[in-house]
Amino acid sequence: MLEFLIEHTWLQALIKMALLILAFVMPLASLSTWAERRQSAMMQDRLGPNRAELRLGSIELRLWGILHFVADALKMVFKEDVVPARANRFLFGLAPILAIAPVIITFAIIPFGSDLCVGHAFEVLRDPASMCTSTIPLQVARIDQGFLFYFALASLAVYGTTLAGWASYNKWSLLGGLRASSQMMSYEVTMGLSLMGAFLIYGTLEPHAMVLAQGPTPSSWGIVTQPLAFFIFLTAAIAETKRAPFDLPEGEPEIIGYFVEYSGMRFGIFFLAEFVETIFLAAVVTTVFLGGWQVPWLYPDGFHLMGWTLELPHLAVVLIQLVVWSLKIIVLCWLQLLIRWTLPRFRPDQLMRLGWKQLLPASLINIVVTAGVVLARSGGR
Amino acid sequence: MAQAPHAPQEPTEGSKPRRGRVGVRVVGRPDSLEQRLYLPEVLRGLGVTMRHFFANVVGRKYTVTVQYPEEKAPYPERFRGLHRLMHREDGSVRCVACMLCPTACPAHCITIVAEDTGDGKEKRPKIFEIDELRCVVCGLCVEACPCDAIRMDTGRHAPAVVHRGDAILGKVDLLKLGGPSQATQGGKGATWREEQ
Amino acid sequence: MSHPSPPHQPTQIVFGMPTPAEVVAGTALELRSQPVPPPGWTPPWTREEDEEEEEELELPTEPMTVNMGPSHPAMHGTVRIVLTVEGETVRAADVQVGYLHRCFEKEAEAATWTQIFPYTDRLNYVSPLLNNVGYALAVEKLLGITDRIPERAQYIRVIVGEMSRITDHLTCLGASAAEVGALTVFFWMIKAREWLWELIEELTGARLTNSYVRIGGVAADLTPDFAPRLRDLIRRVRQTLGEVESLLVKNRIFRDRMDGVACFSPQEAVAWGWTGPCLRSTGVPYDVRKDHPYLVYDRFDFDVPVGSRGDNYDRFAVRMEEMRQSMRILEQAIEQIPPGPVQIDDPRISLPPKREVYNTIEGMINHFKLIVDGIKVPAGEVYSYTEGGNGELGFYIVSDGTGRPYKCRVRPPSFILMQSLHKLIVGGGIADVIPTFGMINMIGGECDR
Amino acid sequence: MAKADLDKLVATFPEAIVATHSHCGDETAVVLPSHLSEIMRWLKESGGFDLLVDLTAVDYLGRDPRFEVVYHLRSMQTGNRLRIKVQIGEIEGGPPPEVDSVVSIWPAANWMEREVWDLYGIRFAGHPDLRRVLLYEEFVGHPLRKDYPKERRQPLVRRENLLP
Repeated sequence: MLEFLIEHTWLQALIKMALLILAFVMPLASLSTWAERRQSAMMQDRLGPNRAELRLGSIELRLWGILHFVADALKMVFKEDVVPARANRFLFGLAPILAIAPVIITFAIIPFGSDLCVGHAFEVLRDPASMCTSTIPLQVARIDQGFLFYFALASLAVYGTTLAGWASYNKWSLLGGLRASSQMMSYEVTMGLSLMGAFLIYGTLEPHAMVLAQGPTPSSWGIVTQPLAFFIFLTAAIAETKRAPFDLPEGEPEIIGYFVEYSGMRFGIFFLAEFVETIFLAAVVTTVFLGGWQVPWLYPDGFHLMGWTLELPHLAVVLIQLVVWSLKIIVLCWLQLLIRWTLPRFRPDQLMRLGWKQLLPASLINIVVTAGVVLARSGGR
Repeated sequence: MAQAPHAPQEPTEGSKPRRGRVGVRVVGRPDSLEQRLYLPEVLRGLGVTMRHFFANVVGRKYTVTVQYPEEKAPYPERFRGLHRLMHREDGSVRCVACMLCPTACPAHCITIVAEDTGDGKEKRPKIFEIDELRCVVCGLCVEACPCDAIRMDTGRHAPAVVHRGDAILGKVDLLKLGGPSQATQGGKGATWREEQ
Repeated sequence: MSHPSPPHQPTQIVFGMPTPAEVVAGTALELRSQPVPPPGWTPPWTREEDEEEEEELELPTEPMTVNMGPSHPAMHGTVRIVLTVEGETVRAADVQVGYLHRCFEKEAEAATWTQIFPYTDRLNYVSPLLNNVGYALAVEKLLGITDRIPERAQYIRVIVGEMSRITDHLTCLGASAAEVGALTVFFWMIKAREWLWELIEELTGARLTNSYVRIGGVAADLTPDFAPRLRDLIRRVRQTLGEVESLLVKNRIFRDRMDGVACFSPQEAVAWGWTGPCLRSTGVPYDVRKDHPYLVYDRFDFDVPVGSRGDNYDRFAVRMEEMRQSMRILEQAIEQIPPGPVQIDDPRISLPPKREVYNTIEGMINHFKLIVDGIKVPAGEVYSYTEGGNGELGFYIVSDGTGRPYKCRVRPPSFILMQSLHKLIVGGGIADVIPTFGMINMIGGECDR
Repeated sequence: MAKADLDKLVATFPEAIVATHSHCGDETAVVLPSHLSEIMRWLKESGGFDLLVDLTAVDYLGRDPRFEVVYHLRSMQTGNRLRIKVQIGEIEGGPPPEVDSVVSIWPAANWMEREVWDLYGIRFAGHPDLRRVLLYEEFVGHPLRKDYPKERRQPLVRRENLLP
C-alpha cells in the first residue's frame, strides 16, 4: 500500500491535498468564523455567540458556542439565493468560485511537516540523508518556483471580487469591485518585493527548502533575519485578504461592499474565502518567517538544547512538528483577528499612499540591504 | 472637586454662591514621529485590546453582557412598566372613572367608560382599556390619578403580542396585575413621589 | 429666565488633550499655552501639492449618481444623500431630510404644556433630558418663575443634563468610530453609555424616554445612593475614555482619516448658523452655558473646549473633551447640591402632593384643575435657549393664555448643521462622507421633528 | 446691551418699525416686510448680528395680517440677541404670501426658509432652492397652518422619478 503510494505521486498529492483542505483548512476556516465573533466579543467586553448547543438526550454540549459555525453554515445553505434581475447570471455565479479556488489551490505549496521517512517511523533518525530511501513529503506539490506559483495564483483572486462587483448590477458593489482591484494590484507588488530579501537569504523560492534553510534554531528564522520584511509582508498580505483595517472593498458603512447583492451560500463562499485567505496568509508567514514546521531545537533525532538531548522516534518528531505548525498558524490567525478588531479602516487614498509611498520603498531598501549583506557574507562571489 | 487649581474658594454657607471659572481650552492635536510611523501606536492599541481580551477570557473582568432569559437585570424601583389597576380591600377597583388619566395621557391610549356603582355615591369604570401599543410610558397617568388606582410599577415590559388587539389591556387584565393599594383615604400615599 | 450678558473674559488656557490622570490631578492646566485663533483666521488647510498634480494625471471619469440612504448602513436615523461621484470623489451632494418627521409642533399645539414633555424626549433621543430641561426652562421663562425654581431642582437639572450630554457624545463618537471601522471603540463607548442610562433609569424610571423634568422642577428627587453611584460611574467612564483615546487619538490611521477632512472656517460656521461642538471645533468659543449661563451653570468651574482647524478631528476631540468637562461639572454639582424641595411651591404650576390629593378637598380640586385645564401660561412669546447635545437648543413659544401652547417651535441644532453638510462633503471622497456625517451628529428625531 | 441695539435699530429705520417690545427680556422689533432685506443687511453688517439663530413663522389665523415670520439673531461679538418679526397678510385665493429671503445675508436661512415654506406656505423671494424640506414634494397643503386639520391623512403617492 505505502509502496504504491510512494510510486504514484499524483495519488499521494491528491490524498494530501484532500487531507490538508478537508481536515485542516476548512475546519479551521469554519472555526475562525466563530472565533472572529467570540474573540471580538471578548475584546469588546461582550460575550458573543455562546448559545449554540447540541442536545443528545440529557447531555447538552455547549462548548462555548463553537457549534455556531454549524448553525451558520446551515443558515447559509438554506437561505434563498437571490440573483438581481439585471445581473449577469454567469459571472455572478462564477465570481465566488474565482474568489475561493485560487487560495485553496495555493495551499499545495505549503509544507506542513518534514518528510515522512517510510520504514523508519519508529526509529530514531540519526542520519536522515543516508537512512531514508523512500519518503513521503508532507507538502502537496514541491515545485521549484514555489512562491512564484503563489504570486501568480493570488493575483487571480482579484477577478473574483472585481467580477462580483461588476456582475451584480449595483453601483455600490461596482465601487467595491473597483476598490478591490486597485488595492490588490497595488499591494501585490509590495508583497512580492518584501519576500525578495528572504529569497536572497534562503537562496531558494521553494517553500520546503526555505523551511530547511531556517533550521530549528529560532535565531536563524526569517523574523530575526528579515524583521522589516516581516512587517511589510504582514501588512501587505493583510491588505490582500481585504480584511480590516484594509477592508475598503467591503467598507460596510461606506459602500457596503462588492458582495452587497450576494445572499445565501454564494455570500457564504465569499465569507469563507476571506477566512481561508487569512489561514493561507498565516501559513505563508509561518513558512517564510517563523520557520515553517520547524520546532525550536528539535532536530530529526530529537531535542538538542545546550548539551541536553532528548531522543525521539521519527514519527513523534514529525507529529510534534505538525502540531507546532498548526499552533503557529492558529496564533497568527488570532493575531489577524486582533488586528482586525482594533484598527480603524483606511481611506482609499491613504491606502495607496501607504502602499506605494511607504511600503514599496521600504521593501526596496530591504532588498538592497539584504543583498549587500548576503554579498558581503559570501565574500563577494 | 478634584480640580484643586480651579477651586480657590469653597462654597461657603449663607453667603452668595461662588461663581465658577469658565475657561476656554483648545483641544490638542498630538503629533509625533512615533505616531507617524504607524507601528508603535498600532502595537500599543493592540496591547490595549489584548489586555481586554485576556482579562475577559480568563476572568470575564470587563464583560458587561447580561444573558437575558437566564439572567435579568434588576428593574429599579421607579421603573415604569406595564400598567396595573389597584383594588380596595374588598377587591373592587379603586378607579372612580374621574377621567383624569385619559386627559393627562399625551398618547390618548386610555379609554374609560363610566358606570354607577349603585350606591348613589361613586362611579366606577365599566370599561377601562389601555392600548399598550399607543402608550409612550411617560407616567403622566400615574401622576394624574387622584386615588392611586393606576400604577406602572409592575416591573414588567409590555409583552410582545401576535395581534394588535391583544395589546389592549382591559380592566380584568389590569386588575390581575394589581394589588391592594395602600393609599387608603387618610393614609399615606404609596408612591415614591411621596417620600421627598 | 434672564440671561445675563457675559460678564467675564474667558481665561484663554490652551493645552493638549490631557490624560484622565492629569484631569484628576489638576495638572492639565500647566501645559503649554497658545492663543485662541483670532477672528478672521482661516484654517491652514491646503491640499498637498502632489495631490493636485495627481489629479491632472488622472483619466477623465464619468459622473455617477448614487443614493446614500435613506436606508444605508451608515445613516443613523434616516436621511438621504444623493451623491454625484466621479470615481471616489464626490462632485455634488443633495442632502434630503424629513424621513422622521412626525409633526412635533402640530402635536404640541394640541397638547397641554405638561404633555409636551414626552414629545421632547423624542427630539434628540440620545440626550432626552437636555430637551426636557430646555423646554421646561422656556415655559418657566414665559411664566416668569425662572428665579423661583428651587435650587435643588436646578442642580438636579444640571446633573441629568450633563449626564445626557455625555451619553449624547458617547453615542456620536462611538458610532463614528464604528463607521471608520473601529468597532471595538463603539462597544466600549456604548458600554459606558449603558452605565449612565442605568443610573438615569433608576432616577427617572426610563432609560430613554425619561419625561422627568416638569414645569417648575423635576418629577422626583434623587435616589438616596445617587451621589456615590455617580462618582463611581464617572471614574469608570473616565477609564473607558482613556482607553478609547489610546486606541484612536494617536493612531495614524484614524488621524489621517479625520485630520484636515471637512474643514470649516469660523466665519463660514457662523454664517451657516452652526452652534455647539461643531462651531467650537472651528475655534469659536460659544457655549450657551458659558455665554448666557442658565440654571446654576455660573457656579461651576469648567472649560469650553475649542478646536483649531475646524476639521473632523477637532469635532471629535472637542466632544471628547466636553465629556470630561461634563464630568467635572457633575462632580461639582453633586458636591454642591443643597437639600430642599424639587418642585416649585406654587399651586398654579406644580401638582399638589399626593397626600393632599387623597385627603383634602382643596388638594383634590387643585389637582383636577391642573390636569384638566393644564398650567395657564400668560399670553406672550418667548425664546429660550440652552446648550443641547449638538448646539443651541432653542424653544420659541407663543402662548395665547390658554392651557395649551399656541406655537411651540424648537430650534433643532442638527437640522441647521445638516444644511451645510453638502459644503463639507463635496470635493472629498465617498469614504469621507461617513465620518463627516457622523461628526455632524445628525439625530433624526431632532432634525426632522 | 441688547436694548441699545434695539434703540439703534429704531433710530436708524424709524419708518420701518411697526412695534417693539422687550417681553421677558427678549428684545423684539416688528418691521415692515418692504424694509426687511435692508434692515437685515444693516443688522448683519452694522449691527454685528452675524448669527441667524432661528427662523420660523407663526400663523395667527383670523388676524390681519395673518402670518408672522420670526427671526432670532445673535451677535457673536457682544452676545446680544434680537428678535425681528415681519407680518404678512394673505390674499384670499391669491398667491401664497411672500417675504424677502435672507439667504444671501445668512446662508443659515436656507433650510429654515424651506421649512417655513414647507409647513406654513410662506414663500421667500430670492431663495435659491425653495423646495419642501421635511415633507415630500407631493404633500398637499401646509400642515402648521392653523386651518390644517391635525387628523387629516395624506398617504404618500408615488412619483415616477425619484431623482431631483
